[in-house]
Amino acid sequence: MARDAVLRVADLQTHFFTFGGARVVRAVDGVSFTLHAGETLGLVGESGSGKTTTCLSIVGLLPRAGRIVGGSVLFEGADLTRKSQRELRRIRGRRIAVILQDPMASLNPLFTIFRQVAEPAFFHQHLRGRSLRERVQSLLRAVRIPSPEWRMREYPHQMSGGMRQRIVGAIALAGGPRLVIADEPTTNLDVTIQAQYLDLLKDIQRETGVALIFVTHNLGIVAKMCDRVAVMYAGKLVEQAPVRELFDAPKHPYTRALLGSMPKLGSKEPLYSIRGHPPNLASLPSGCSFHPRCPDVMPRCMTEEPRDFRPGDGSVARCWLLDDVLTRS
Amino acid sequence: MSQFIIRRILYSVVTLFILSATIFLIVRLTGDPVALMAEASARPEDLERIRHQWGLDRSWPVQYATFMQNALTGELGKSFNYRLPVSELYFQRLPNSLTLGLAATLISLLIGIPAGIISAVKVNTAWDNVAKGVALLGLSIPGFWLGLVLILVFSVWLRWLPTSGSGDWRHVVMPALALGWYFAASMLRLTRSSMLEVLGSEYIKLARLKGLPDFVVIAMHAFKNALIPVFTLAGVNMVVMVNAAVIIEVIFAWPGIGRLLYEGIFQRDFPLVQGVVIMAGFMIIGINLFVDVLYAFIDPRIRLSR
Amino acid sequence: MKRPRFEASGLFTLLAAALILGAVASAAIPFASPAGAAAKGKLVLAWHAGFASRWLDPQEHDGTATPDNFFTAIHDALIKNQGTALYDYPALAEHFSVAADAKSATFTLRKGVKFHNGDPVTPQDVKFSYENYRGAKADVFKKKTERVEIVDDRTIRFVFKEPFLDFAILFGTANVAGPGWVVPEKYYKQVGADGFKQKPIGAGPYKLARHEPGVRVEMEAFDGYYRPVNVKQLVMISVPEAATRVAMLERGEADIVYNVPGELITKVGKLPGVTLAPVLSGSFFIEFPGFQDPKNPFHDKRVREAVSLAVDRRAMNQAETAGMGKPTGNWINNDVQYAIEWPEYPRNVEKAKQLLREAGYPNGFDVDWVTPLPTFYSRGERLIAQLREVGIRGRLQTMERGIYFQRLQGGLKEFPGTQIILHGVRIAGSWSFWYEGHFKCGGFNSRDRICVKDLDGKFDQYERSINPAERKKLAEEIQRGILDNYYLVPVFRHAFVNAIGPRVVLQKWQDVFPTITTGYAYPWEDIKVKD
Amino acid sequence: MATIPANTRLAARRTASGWLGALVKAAREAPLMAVIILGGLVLVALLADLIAPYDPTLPVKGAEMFVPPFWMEGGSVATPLGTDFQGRDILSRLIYGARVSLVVGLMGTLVAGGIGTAMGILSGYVGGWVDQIIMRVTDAWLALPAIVFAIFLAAMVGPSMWNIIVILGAVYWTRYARVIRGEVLTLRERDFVKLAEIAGASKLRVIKKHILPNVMNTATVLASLTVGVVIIAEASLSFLGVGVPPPQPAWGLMLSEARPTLMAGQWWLTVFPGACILLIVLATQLFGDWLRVRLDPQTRNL
Repeated sequence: MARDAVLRVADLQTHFFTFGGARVVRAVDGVSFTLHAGETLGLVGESGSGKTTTCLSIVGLLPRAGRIVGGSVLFEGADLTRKSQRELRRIRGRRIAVILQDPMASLNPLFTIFRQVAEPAFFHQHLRGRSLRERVQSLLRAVRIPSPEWRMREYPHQMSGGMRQRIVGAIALAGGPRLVIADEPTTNLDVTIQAQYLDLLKDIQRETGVALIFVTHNLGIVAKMCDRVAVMYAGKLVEQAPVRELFDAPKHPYTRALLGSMPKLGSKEPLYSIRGHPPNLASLPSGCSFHPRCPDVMPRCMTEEPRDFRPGDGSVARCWLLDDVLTRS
Repeated sequence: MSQFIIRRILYSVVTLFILSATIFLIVRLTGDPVALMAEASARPEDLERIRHQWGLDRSWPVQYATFMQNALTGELGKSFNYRLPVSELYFQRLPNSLTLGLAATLISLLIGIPAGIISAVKVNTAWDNVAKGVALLGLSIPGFWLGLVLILVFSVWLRWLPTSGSGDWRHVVMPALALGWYFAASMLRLTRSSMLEVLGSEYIKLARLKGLPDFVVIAMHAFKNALIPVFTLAGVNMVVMVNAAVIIEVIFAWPGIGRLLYEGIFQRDFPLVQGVVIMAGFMIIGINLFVDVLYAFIDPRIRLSR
Repeated sequence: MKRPRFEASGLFTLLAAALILGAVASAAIPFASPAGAAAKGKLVLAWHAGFASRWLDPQEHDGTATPDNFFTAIHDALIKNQGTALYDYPALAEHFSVAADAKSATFTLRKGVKFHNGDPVTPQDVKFSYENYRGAKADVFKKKTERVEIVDDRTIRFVFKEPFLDFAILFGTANVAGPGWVVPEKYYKQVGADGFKQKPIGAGPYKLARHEPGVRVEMEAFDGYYRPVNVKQLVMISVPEAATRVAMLERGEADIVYNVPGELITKVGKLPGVTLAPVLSGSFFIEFPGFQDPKNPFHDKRVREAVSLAVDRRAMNQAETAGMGKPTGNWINNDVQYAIEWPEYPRNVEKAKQLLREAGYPNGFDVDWVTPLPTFYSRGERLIAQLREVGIRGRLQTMERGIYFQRLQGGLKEFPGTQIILHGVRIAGSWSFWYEGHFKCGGFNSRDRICVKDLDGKFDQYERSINPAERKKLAEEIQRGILDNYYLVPVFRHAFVNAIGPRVVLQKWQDVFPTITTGYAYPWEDIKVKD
Repeated sequence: MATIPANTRLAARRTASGWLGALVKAAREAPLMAVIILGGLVLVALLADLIAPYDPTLPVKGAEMFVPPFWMEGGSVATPLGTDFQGRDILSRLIYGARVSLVVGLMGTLVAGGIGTAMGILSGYVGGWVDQIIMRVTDAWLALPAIVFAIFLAAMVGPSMWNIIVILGAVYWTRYARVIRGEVLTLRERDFVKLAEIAGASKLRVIKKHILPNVMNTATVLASLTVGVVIIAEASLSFLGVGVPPPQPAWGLMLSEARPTLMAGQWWLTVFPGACILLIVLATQLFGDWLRVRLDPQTRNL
């Protein structure tokens, strides 16, 4: 690819140890993908598939019981999993920023907007006084907040959900990041605000050339926002492809099922719903984790874990079906 | 804001009315003061003389009416025992009680809050367990036992501190510790749980994702939010410490309000008991108001909504 | 030794002032007061109770034992109880005489006696103090006094309507009544009764320096006093907790500690340089409320005697006051007028059981309640244990102090069924105050619980009689009547144990507690402190 | 939970640290310590008549006063923990004292909890002027000293253990009412309560069916914390002379009666009752902590 790779995740494994290590949950089990500047990767999957854990592993902020037990995260030529907390802190908020899901809770109710937006610039760029105020005002204008010099003196509870998510967006940009991870930023917004917010992210990406990981379970958004899509199931990356290929020719049965369960305008077909329920990550089924719910399940799926197959159109899928297709053609 | 103030004043009036009625009634039911005031070889007519002298021969409603009437004008009646206006006695002792109350509150805050924060941040580690142990100890030792042990160790054996009485700062140390220790434990527990809740919140996660140093995240973001319930408890504790420190005051011969009330009750000094309890009522209202104003100062959401 | 009078006229004070300035500038020698040995040093007294400001004003003496501490410190009386004198120690009055027919009493004031504010003590002050007095026994004085005559600038005569035989005792005993304690009329009227209680002025050895009501009273030696005052600063602090008082003693923060509790007597006794002062104090005795009713088991004299035989007075004394009290014969203390001596009652469990069998109670009987004087519950419990040995089974009833006194004044209806009261009291002055308060029908405490008609009759005769010999005979007859019939069963005189720290100068504890009619450490002026 | 940042590539490792952590974990899983102590105390209280060597209210025949515990010089095995200032056996008094303290602790909490919960629900759910009155009473009674109540009741009815229970209940119900009211205020807004009201349920039925069950776990957690407080309050009342009347053995009374001996070096007379109080309060607190986490994470902030 002409553009250089901003982030290269190779075989990332993150496990949770609870009850003194007796119970191990393999939340992320060998995830690999690459992200280039200006590119948007959609990370899709049901809740509990490991999407958020992957993001947290990248920035090194796992919950108490979480541990990265394998793989590497290369970012700007360094493996983040090797770095200490002190070093990671200089990267978080400055080189990598995160936008969280719930705008109502992401902002500290007791601090003014100015203070919360200014903090990354204050701590990372060491801006003070007038230059800091100007920086904050420019950020707020970038996220299209009207009359920023007034609004920045107000408090979070004086703003709507949409406005707050834009503030969170401004905070993300404050450090001048190369990579922004947006963890379902629009789930809590109502539809009209959602569309505005997505356009905003698109504009910002275009202006700053920042790489974007967009975590969602809404395939409609993926179609609109993302260049590439990665589908996760039970901690594994089951399929990864450019947006067009994924929607036109989904390779993995789970991806097909996801697309099938998306209501299309005007179509009368019954919605497809995947039978069974998501697997227990502490005791995954043998072989391919999806096999108990897979409509095209084969005996092989039950015993042998599939490996990645590259059918050649830029997509990668981890399913034995592809193995047959390849050999047949 | 004015609507808020009017409502608070109305509340205070009702609270004071209930308080004054209750204490007026209960004190009179504890017995007849004249029996205690008259000398061993008094005769019935002596009792009548004393009863008349203090207006105790009038019916209760009449006595209550005059009591409330005077109370409104700030005159709380004259103590049987001290023959001094109750307000004068009260304000003579108030500084001592406030010193002790503040010192004990300070101790409870200085021990309770930091320990609470540490045990919240380092939850389920050795620190947390030590803090929880200290909290349990605090809640299970009666104040007077701790007081006497302190006197025995620091005053009689080590001779560092004076045993009792009031004077310079050295007199306050032990009583404040004996009084504050119990409240430090409850402060610790509340701070810990309040901090745990705040540290689990999204905005703390975002603050960390901003790459802010741990100190800023905990001390600025988390602590300020955790402070609100802590202040409520501190406010209530403060009132209790000033007015109900009778046991510590008796042990350390501290000239506070608690002792004044304690002696007043046993000697059936009606005006004194009523006056001190009413003033305690005022103090509660004052501190509740102060805490509410503090809320508005800390939490912008409250400031605008009232 | 009479101290030289220092008649400071105007000129002389100016000269003295110049002298002081010169002295201070040169060698800072402490300015020796004109009197002999200058008062020096400080004495701290830790009290067991809070002070009531009304105790600083003898005009409203409440008849209890505690205010005499302050009267003897700040005020002075014409005659008072001091040392072994029960009531007639000459103080402000150089000498006094009671008329043969006891219808008048004449007092001559000491020359040059002054109040703390410099005003001289005049007969007019004495007259005012007497007529304005409204404390304990005020009605007795008013009823019996015709008028108060001021004979000359140093002599006062009290003229009575009828022979007033008890006048001297009532007038001169600090812990009974206060008309004899002289207050400055001009100042008293100027500040009013309540103002006086906050800043009292008297003619006593100490003048008030600082007063924290109920907590602390600081006094300084009054150099105009007619006797030498040794300690410069006298400080009284109220320390309700006994353990703290002992700690103060150990640490040298207090020089004299009132009321050391039973458990600590032995330990305090062993402290280096500390002397115990076990002052014989209140007398504890058993009362059988409503024993006149035939159905009441105590109606039978043999049962009452059995109770007396069952009580182990020595064990009670040893356990409660480390043996420093005195198992008593007579329930009336021997330091009051006409009190008779009575041998200690024997203890004989077998005879007690035998008496109970004769009275028809072979296996004893149940007593509804045994009620001790509040906070002395341990004595109640010991009495119950001792009575149980002879088959009298009782249960302890405790009450809060105020309620106890209220119940006593409520009379028999407050003590239904079979009850025992272990009461304790100390009254000074005359035996008749004991009888009138605690035995006579309608008395302040006894009310209708005892009511022995013939003895009450004799007592009325005693009250009416004006012949001292007849009164003495009647007094002894009545007391013997009570003790022979076991109407009351004396137990023991408990010791009000005080402790004296190493800084106080003394050979024996009686040097600091010389006054036999009280448990307190006055006269204050005589106490010396090592510097 | 607090986020401890992950560190570099690590093999799986135990999270708890050392034996202390394990102990706490065990205590947190099932309140072993609390159950043992409380169970033991209840057993001792029930079997007091059997296991106590002497009658607690009477001096031991032939025993001196202030006999030290048996392992100390002068002590005797007949009175293992020594005798008090009346020559009574301390061990027997502690055993019977367990009964009194448990009853005072539990019944006091029950009274306080009962009134408090009722008042809390009433003021929280019914609201309006009822709420105002109750809240004002709780404000007012915060200023009323417990001693006044104690003497008032002792005057009216004569001192007894039940007085103390009523008094402690009267003093501590206000703290209960405040917490329960806060709980009910949030519950009232919840959908299932709204739905019940819309479905035409009477206020009483809503309270019985919906409010009460939800409030119960907060009430029980608060109860476990209040038991300790009530027992210490009883000791304080005894100190002021208006507690459980002698000769009934109660730990609080034993402790306050023996306080001068602390100065006299006979430490055991105060240490044993003090330790028992410490034990029972410790057990109830631990039980409370376990209950709080077990029942409802929301009550964590109690």
